[in-house]
Amino acid sequence: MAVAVGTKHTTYREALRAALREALQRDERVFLMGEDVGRYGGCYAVSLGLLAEFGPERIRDTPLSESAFVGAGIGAALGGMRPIVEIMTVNFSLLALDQILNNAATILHMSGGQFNVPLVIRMATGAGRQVAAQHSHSLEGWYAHIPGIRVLAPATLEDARGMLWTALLDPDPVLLFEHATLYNMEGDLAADAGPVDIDAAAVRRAGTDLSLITYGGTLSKTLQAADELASAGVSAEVVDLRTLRPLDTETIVASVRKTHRALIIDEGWRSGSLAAEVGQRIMETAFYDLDAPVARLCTAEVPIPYARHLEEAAIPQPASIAQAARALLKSGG
Amino acid sequence: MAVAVGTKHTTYREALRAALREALQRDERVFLMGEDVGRYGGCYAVSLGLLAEFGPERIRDTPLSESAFVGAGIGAALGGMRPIVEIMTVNFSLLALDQILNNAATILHMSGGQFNVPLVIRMATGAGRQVAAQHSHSLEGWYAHIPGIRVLAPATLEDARGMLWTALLDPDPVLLFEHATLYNMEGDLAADAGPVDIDAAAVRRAGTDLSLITYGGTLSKTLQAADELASAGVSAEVVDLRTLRPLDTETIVASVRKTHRALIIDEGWRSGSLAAEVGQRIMETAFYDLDAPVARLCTAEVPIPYARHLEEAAIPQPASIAQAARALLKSGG
Amino acid sequence: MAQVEPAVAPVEGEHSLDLLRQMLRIRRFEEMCAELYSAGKIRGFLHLYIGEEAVAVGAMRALTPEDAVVATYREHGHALVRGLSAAAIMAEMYGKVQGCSRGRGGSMHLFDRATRFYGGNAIVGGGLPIAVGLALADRMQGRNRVTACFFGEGAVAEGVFHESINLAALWHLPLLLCCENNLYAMGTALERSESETNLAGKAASYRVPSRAVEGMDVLAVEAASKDAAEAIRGGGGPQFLEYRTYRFRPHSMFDAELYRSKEEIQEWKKRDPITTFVAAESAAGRIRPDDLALLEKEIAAEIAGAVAFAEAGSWESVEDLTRFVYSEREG
Amino acid sequence: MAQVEPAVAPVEGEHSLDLLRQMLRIRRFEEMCAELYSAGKIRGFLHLYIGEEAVAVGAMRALTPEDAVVATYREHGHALVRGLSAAAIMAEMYGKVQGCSRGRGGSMHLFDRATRFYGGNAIVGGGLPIAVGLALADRMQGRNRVTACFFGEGAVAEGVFHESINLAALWHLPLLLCCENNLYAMGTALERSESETNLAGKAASYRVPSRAVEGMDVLAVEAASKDAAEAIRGGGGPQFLEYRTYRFRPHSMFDAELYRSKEEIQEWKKRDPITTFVAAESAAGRIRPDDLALLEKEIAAEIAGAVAFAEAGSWESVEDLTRFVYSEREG
Ligand SMILES: Cc1ncc(C[n+]2csc(CCOP(=O)(O)OP(=O)(O)O)c2C)c(N)n1
Ligand SMILES: Cc1ncc(C[n+]2csc(CCOP(=O)(O)OP(=O)(O)O)c2C)c(N)n1
Ligand SMILES: [Mg+2]
Ligand SMILES: [Mg+2]
Repeated sequence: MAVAVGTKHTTYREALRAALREALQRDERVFLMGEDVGRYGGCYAVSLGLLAEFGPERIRDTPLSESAFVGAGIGAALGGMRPIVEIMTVNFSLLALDQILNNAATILHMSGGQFNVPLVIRMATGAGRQVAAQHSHSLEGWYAHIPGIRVLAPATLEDARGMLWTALLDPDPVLLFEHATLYNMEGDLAADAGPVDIDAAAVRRAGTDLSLITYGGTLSKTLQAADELASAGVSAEVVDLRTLRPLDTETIVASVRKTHRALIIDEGWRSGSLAAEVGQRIMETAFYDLDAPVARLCTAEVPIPYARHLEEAAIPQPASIAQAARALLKSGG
Repeated sequence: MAVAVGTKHTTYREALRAALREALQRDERVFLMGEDVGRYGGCYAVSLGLLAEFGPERIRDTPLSESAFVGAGIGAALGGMRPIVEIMTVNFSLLALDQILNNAATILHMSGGQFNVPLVIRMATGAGRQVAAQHSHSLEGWYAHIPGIRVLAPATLEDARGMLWTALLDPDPVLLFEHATLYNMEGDLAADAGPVDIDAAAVRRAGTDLSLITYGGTLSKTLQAADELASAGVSAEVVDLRTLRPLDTETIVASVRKTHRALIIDEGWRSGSLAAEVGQRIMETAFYDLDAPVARLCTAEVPIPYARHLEEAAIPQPASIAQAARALLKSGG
Repeated sequence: MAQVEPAVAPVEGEHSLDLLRQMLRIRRFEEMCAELYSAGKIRGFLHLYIGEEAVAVGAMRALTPEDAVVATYREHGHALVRGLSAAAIMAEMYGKVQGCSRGRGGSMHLFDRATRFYGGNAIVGGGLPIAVGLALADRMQGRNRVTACFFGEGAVAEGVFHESINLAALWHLPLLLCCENNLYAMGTALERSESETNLAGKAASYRVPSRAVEGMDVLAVEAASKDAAEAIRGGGGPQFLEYRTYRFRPHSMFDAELYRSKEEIQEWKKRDPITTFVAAESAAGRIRPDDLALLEKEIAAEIAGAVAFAEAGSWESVEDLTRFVYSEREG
Repeated sequence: MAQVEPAVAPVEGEHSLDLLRQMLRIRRFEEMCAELYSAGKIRGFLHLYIGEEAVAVGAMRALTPEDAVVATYREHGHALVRGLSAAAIMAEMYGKVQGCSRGRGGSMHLFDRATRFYGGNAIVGGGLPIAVGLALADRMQGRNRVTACFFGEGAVAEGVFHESINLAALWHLPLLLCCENNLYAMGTALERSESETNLAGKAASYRVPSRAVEGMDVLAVEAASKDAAEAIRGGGGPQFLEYRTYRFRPHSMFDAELYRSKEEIQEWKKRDPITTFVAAESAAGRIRPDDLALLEKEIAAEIAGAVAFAEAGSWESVEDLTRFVYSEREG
């Protein structure tokens, strides 16, 4: 990582845009394709301005045809391009899941190693904006189940800025999940911020009493909870998974070996959640280091409701995270 | 459950067909819809002969349009029918996943309880027939993640015969996963076999040394492994999950409390598997009863290859199950 | 003329007044929604139908209470005209338990069992196969009912449109496909979305009788929709109507409208379905000088009542969050 | 005439012999596959192309080595004609590591980088958007190449067909859509799958130049395919060809063929693309009496060699099971 040569105030959205611009400038094989990425400026305004800069061939608006334009991204990657396909949200990505699983993730192995698919797919995920049950899913855990792809969840300005280029250098499909509540996140970013590794989880806050393991949209909530716990004298370590597939088990387990207690916070539904995988891995790897069973705080198993108070009650919040952490500290020996 | 009044030799396929015939006879709102369920007789010959008996309106062949005919099943259910939709295999169900998740599973809650969807969807799942990477997925674990639906995995003749009618009595969507290697499974079935409960897991073999927890296509393999273990003096209990959502945690945990060791066998890919959920639940509920970390034996994280020896190596087998069981017995205190 | 008029006016006038009343109800209701959105009373996504009122108003007149309606996330107008109360809709947008979906759906997911209003679907094209299934259920149960499915022209690009219209045609189902062609899908103009922009022609390629209709003219919409519904009730199978209309407002409250010019919008506003209708009907004497004022008064009262109802409404208890994930069983 | 013939025969005769050779290679290769399936040497699903040979043989002649091919699970013929060796294909069906996909794909997933053969896709319609993307890549990189995508008529019902052909037309891509209409999708006859059974007409509704071609006549297929490919290379955008053909064998080895009559099959067999071609070309003197026997001998040897190669092949080591889930990086 570069040494900071001054910083500039920016947002998650701008960091993503800077990453897109850099990629389009560095490699002419790169192009962005998706619904309303061009004239509209992107449904979350991430690609705003790029059409004017790079033109309609490389900032390519598509019809509402998720299956075809994702599949076309696979074909274009096979044909030597470096497509970045934007799916507006993970909810709509289900329409393209056949292409992602049965083709993008499979062709390299099924062809005996002949055809790799250097495709990057970006999509928004998550709840928190009162857009109700068909626009609030957190299904990145499903994608983390698929062999043949890599799954990333940038939760910081650095990762929003840096993960894309590294993903484009990957010879295989990489999916980026951008939590929709993060686009307006502000902060300072090193002026020379650039590509980051996409292999390792990151300890965002060091602690000794328990490990809070999370990713994406719940990282900032978890850090808030850690602050709250700190003011009560509890030292919580916060681990940001960053890469949901392959999981960096080493970093996770190293933290748990230190704290002996782990709480996983995951905005996905509880049953069959990514949190279950992380918990099971901790048990498999560090069972005898645990002072208490690994705990989970996930989203209630309901379609996300529109009403604000119900939505807030459905998904993890700083208060519920802190509460679950305190309960975990009480449990076990 | 009825008392056996004699038995008859049958197959899993015939048991499913008998269940379909019973449903079509008992309730005229019931109809079967899917690709080649009629004239072809069903891609696995499950519905063979039903077209002649019930006619093309109720044994309804569809075009290759998974999204539309599954969605039409949802609409027909809303309209007062009791559709049974057959999707040839879980691999193709991805094309209909948007309809299943965003509509079938969601409309009741999202409409404030006004519109329930009494829909049954059947599909084949699993590997073991050398049909390679696009026809061998075990994705039922994904479906078990979805609130609003029930997920069943009949692994015995009784369940193949009995789960369908109970599913049809359910006011909400129920998915049935039939492992493709089971259709030819033979055995004796009570002549008066009928509907069975779809709430509880079943202990298929009682044991004291460890719990082997599985479902669907790997149940018989697991029972074989249990036999092998028995001949080596190991008493393995075998639990058949039967219902993948909602999971019957009670039965699972009761077994583990008795044996203090659990191995979960799951034909799904390891990361993000249903096995992870079962393991995490055991940890959450019975951590202090465990003599060793809960272990998993899952399918290798690869697209399933065609070559027989590679496919066999990729998925759980009696020998690998027994081996994992022995390793689990050695581990821990 | 002057002598004839009184004789005809009551009936004819009633009809005109009714069309106007419904269009105005939508317009004023949504103007209020926009205000309430700025005031933070309504949240999430809000898609306004303003400019397109003639479509929902004209099309709904072809339906009976037994018929079914499937709509999109831009469905306030359809819900209002179909018979959901402004109060129940407004309460829904407030997120109150008195809302038509208990406050769980919000603007995009209005549902109502009583009027067979099957939502409020926010996956583009997602309502189409459901409508096919509703029509199939009627056909299989021998009920002579029509299912009307509303969707935007953008949905035509989705594979599920293709699959659904083929299924409806193949099975000869009583389905009225109501395509609201407002020329844009968010910021994507039709010509950037379809190689063939004649949508009625596209639909005809499935052997579905299809027509393009002047969607800013409520009378034209009503007439075409009634013809189509009649043909369906006569056993003629599905029908497709392309209503040519225009969205006066941004796609949602987040849209900067970079993809179309102010001039284009102004041009279309000259064809405002309400003002043009008022002008024509007034000229024909079917709308009297004071009718409009009376209507406005009546509607303002209705909307004020709806807002009051929503304001007075209560939040669903958090304990009920998990209710209706599955049906509640007796015992 | 008699004098003229020798002069022309060499060239014309070569062309005819070549077409015949390719059709016979497919026929004999697949007859052998069927035997080997019964013998348990080939497993899984096996979809035979027998009866449809004229389509792959005629269509491939419109392509250059730089062009790309995307096919379905019924692709042995396409792979053979495209230039994959019978040995590599047979070894693949045996599951041997010497197979064109290392034995991992089997019959349904033949791949070959050298000939730009992108599989072997077993999800009906699944190859279409990939072909669109390959064509897009050529367009964006200024390469004048054609991508040919083969699919059955059953795939036309899938939403992805609709999305893909629209995208290709909208973006004017160099894509040759080769629809193999053999009248059935497994057991589902076209008229039970499509409200409009004129598939070329359907395709035209996307503004894609389309033609129905006599698919049992290899010369007609070749001519139509060359015309279409030429138009594409000329910058004319995508083209759609409906090849009318028939599958002589069951859908797969599990098919009881309850959905069609023996008579129907017999009727179609009278139009066998090979026997009819041999008859016509012999009458025209372009195929000589002993040509056929010589070809059969040559092909029998090729196939025997392929089987020997497959038999002698080795199994991929189980340690390599996880190779190529991800690309292998240097260092
Ligand atoms: C499958 C899917 N893709 C994308 C979206 C995001 N989206 C919501 S509305 C919309 C535009 C739809 O346009 P159209 O169908 O013409 O309806 P209109 O909004 O113009 O009434 C888009 C792209 C979605 N909701 N669903
Ligand atoms: C999406 C999907 N649905 C169903 C199947 C099962 N299936 C395999 S081949 C086939 C028939 C396809 O018919 P067609 O497209 O006409 O090709 P043909 O087999 O006649 O060459 C079906 C239904 C599949 N492979 N993929
Ligand atoms: Mg529109
Ligand atoms: Mg066919």
